[in-house]
Amino acid sequence: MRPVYMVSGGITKFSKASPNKDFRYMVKESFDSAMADVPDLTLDRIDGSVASYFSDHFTRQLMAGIMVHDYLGLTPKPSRRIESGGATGGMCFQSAWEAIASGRMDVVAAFGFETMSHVNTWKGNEFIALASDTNFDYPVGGFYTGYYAMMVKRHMHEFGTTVEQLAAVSVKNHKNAMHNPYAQFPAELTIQDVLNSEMVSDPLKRLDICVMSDGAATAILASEEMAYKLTDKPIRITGVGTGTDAMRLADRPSREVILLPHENPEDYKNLKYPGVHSFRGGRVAAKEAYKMAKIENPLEELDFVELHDAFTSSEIQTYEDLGLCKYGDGGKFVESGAADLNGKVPVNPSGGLLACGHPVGATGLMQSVFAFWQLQGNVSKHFGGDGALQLKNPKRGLIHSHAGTGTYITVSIMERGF
Amino acid sequence: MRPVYMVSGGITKFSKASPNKDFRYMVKESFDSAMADVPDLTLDRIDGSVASYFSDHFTRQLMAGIMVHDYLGLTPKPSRRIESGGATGGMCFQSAWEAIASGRMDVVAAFGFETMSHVNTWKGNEFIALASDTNFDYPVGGFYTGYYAMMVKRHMHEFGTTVEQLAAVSVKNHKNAMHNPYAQFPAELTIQDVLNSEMVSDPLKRLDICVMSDGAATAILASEEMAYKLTDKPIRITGVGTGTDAMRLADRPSREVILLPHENPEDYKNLKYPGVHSFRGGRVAAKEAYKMAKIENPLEELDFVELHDAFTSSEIQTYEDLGLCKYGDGGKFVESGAADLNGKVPVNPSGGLLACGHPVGATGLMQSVFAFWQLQGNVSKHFGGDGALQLKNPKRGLIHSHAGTGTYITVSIMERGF
Amino acid sequence: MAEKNISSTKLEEVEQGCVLYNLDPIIMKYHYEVDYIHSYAQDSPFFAGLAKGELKGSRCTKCGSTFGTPRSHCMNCGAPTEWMDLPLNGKIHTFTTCYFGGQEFLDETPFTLIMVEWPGVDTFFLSRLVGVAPEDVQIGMEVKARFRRLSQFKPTDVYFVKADV
Amino acid sequence: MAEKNISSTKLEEVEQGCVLYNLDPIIMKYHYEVDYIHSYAQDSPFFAGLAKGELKGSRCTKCGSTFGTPRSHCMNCGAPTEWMDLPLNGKIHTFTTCYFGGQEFLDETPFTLIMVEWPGVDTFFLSRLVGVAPEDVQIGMEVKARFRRLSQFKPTDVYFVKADV
Ligand SMILES: [Zn+2]
Ligand SMILES: [Zn+2]
Repeated sequence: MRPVYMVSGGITKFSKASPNKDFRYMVKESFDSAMADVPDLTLDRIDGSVASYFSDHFTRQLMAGIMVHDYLGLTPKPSRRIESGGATGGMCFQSAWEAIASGRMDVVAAFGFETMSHVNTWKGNEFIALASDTNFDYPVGGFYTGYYAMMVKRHMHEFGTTVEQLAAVSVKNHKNAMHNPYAQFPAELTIQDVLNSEMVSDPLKRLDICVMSDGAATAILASEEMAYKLTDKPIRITGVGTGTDAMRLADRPSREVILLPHENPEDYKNLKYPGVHSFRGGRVAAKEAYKMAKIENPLEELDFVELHDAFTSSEIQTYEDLGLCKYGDGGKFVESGAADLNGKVPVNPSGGLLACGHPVGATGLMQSVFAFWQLQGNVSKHFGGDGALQLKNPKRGLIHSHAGTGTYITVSIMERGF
Repeated sequence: MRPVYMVSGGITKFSKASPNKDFRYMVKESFDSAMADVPDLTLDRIDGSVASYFSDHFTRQLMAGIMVHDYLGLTPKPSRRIESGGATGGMCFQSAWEAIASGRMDVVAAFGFETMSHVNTWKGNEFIALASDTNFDYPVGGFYTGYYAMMVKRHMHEFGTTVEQLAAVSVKNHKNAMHNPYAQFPAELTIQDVLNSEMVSDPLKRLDICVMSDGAATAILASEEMAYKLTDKPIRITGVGTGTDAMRLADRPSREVILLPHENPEDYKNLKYPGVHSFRGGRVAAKEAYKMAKIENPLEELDFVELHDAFTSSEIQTYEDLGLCKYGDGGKFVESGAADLNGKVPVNPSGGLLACGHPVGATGLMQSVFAFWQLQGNVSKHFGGDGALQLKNPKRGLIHSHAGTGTYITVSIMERGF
Repeated sequence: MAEKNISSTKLEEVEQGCVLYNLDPIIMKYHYEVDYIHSYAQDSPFFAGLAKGELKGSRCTKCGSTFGTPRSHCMNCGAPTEWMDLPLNGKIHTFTTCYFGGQEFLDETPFTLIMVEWPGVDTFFLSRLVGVAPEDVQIGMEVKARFRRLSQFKPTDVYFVKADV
Repeated sequence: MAEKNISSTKLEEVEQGCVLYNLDPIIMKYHYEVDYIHSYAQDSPFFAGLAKGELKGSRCTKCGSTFGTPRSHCMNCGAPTEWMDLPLNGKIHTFTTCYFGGQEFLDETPFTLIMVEWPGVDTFFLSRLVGVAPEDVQIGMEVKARFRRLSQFKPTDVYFVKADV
């Protein structure tokens, strides 16, 4: 497998609306900022691009991917669009990885965006719900928060997870974002603030749920030869993994837990898996990525994680899928402080989707950019001099992107290459 | 670069509407037919899939890709969706190629579909037109046939191409389809029939234009080791190439012709290129694919071509992009019979989009299946005993997929691996 | 096609369709409508069943897997399934009450969604629970199916109530 | 949020939204509507220009490329562009007359589309030609811009007629 590196990244500040810049311009901004960080990287050195956005509906434009590629001045080079629901950004990153690993290209720009401000929030929720089975699921409830609420209800029933534990995720992530100038919604919150926020879909409240955003992000990937030519701080992508699950929550099977190397079958003797309480696709994605990156015990071998916390519940469920703790122990994991900025494995040091926002097609790439800056050790430089979120000498991070109820999930491992 | 092979393919009969089978079921039918051709290929041997469909609008469903992957029984394995307008099928094929060439997967199912019958033809045309710039192009005319008509008008002006030459493409392709049981619209036509058909957008008439369809197709790709394990007639994919161009026709630049190895700059001394008369993306795609497949003179080294003839004009323009003849000579090329079933290089022996139909996400994969059967030499077996379209001992074929006005174009080269 | 006066050199002045919100930048309202012709295709018997007060799932003809929401092919082995009648009584596997929702369903809030489970059926069924206060819903609660009298050929033609009502 | 009688165990019977075309398979009409809030963002000055009878293109501040349809960044070198006034007279680079079209424009057929070219401008502009019979349109024909009196903030606020009209 040909080694693949990330050599630069850029993001726009995510915001509720961006009426002065359309999707093309927003991506261009993130792209230019990535290009500016690598002076030797000129337009002619880019071999192609991969575009990431979720929905024609949000964009009010079909084939928006080529319009951005065109706007960036990349025609007539190769490009293609990736769509995989909420995991679109992470999948775009892996598609760019494949383009290079296959030997076909040497430098690829992976860019993503979403402009969710063109419709009101409830219409936006309707669009997202149209990404559930329109024969069986959409007409019954048509609301993804409702689907996630049912999942965590079962998680609470199986494992005793509490609403306070959910709230702890919100508190942690919003607090981290206080030092991230790109974040849309930084906040100092208490558990009580979260519990007191408006109920959306029991047990998920306003502050358990990320908001809709406009935003864009770009990650530039390169082959080994080009990476070391372009930068003295390349970050190697040592593992990629993808998993999926049935579109309808109702169709999720009950089988045995898919085990990671450090786990034992006895840990899960009576657990029906995944049912609706866990994301099997996340476990499969982690397993593939860990194998490729030669990770045996993720908790010991990862220095930080940027994961898809569209809901506080998903973060807790994802700790378990990633093997940071046993299935069922996710609530206790966050409660213990293990996921804190100074914990055993900081999770969402950037503030995550909850605090940064979630412009769908950009989100997974935003994670790669934050992880990239962490590993390069220059968070402070990119955060206007505020280095509070810079971890001490991190060597290896994990990024995780996730589509509706875990239908598509990607995990990628990034490591210092210098 | 790790060698990649195609080991099987399947298609549904394309039709105007398929009310008894939804998109999931249609793909399943094409998938099962591909699986049935390779008895050793069981579900558990497939490592992942790539989904291809054009538009959420046609499907009335977002994230339809995962629903098919799920329906095929492929969860929790990796999957992702590719979208690149009319070239979506060809791009899906190349994404599956990358997944294997990168070393990440060994057997990948590339499947595609479109169900265009859920709206009337003019609404369908409107959807397709929403894949042109919705600020500047859609509101002025909103009609892709109009855009192609302007392109060929300029082609006629620059090179003297005639409406009779356009009609000759339609006659050839519809006639070939007489022996293709999968074709939606086989017909014995005369040049005069085409010229007499209703004018849609001057100079393009009804019979110059493909119809909308429901349909699905599946191509199964594998690594070298798996390919020879699964079949004794694997077909190697020796080249892949992609090119792009500006979304707005108005933005197409005027530069020098991008030359293929067998061409001379003197051939095109006074030609402004591509302007609106040619598809620069097609030339770039061909150039990359030829380089990878080590093709120096396509006319001499290709045994047949399946290309994206959504319009008769595109077929003529594409002869030139692919270097089958000089820029400007496309009209004469079809007139000479060189593209006939028994010509120098049969083009669209299957009948092409004009006669087979164009269910967008399936189309590029359908081409790969027809090319696969040609190269395996078993057209007759798949066409109900009618071997009229089987070429004599073809060694190497080209497939070509194309999005609106040439925004995305893919070229892939397939060769006998036995 | 309407006859047009093609020799007029003025484009008709029209006023429809332009609602301006803002000038710098220019922000406009853009309205879009689609009428779909949607076929339930292979799932049609399920919806026809609802109109007759029947709840249908699927059983794999090869491996015997059973599905609480119909699918014409088995997700475990890929073989075709056959229709099977589901019990009208089941249990709540999980639930939520939605106080908000997508625009289309906003005016139906609050509503309670449940996953129905049946012993011996491998997967679940998504439906609405009616007539139980949110604080009284529980995992494991026994529920029974009710059918709309006026079929709309939608999955909401069936809904569930507490079994002992 | 409307008050609901949550203790009722019957779902309201409603009749809206169900048009049935066929029963075997079940084929239904499904209507969908969206209202977009669309910003022309960086392209706004172009549309504001049309309302004032001006036609604006772009010029690259770095390499000098010129664009007959505006773009805020250069497609050749990636640098920002500045606005430039385009001549109101130009020539037809290519054209077609559409006798059919997407549903939204069907009742405007036949209409003639042209690409306008200007000497010294590197790219073109898509517009409609009005007042010339389809058989009389020619590549190279001189045309001039006209503007709607009632601006709709759409690219059709400008159209072209024969230059000597
Ligand atoms: Zn089975
Ligand atoms: Zn420039």
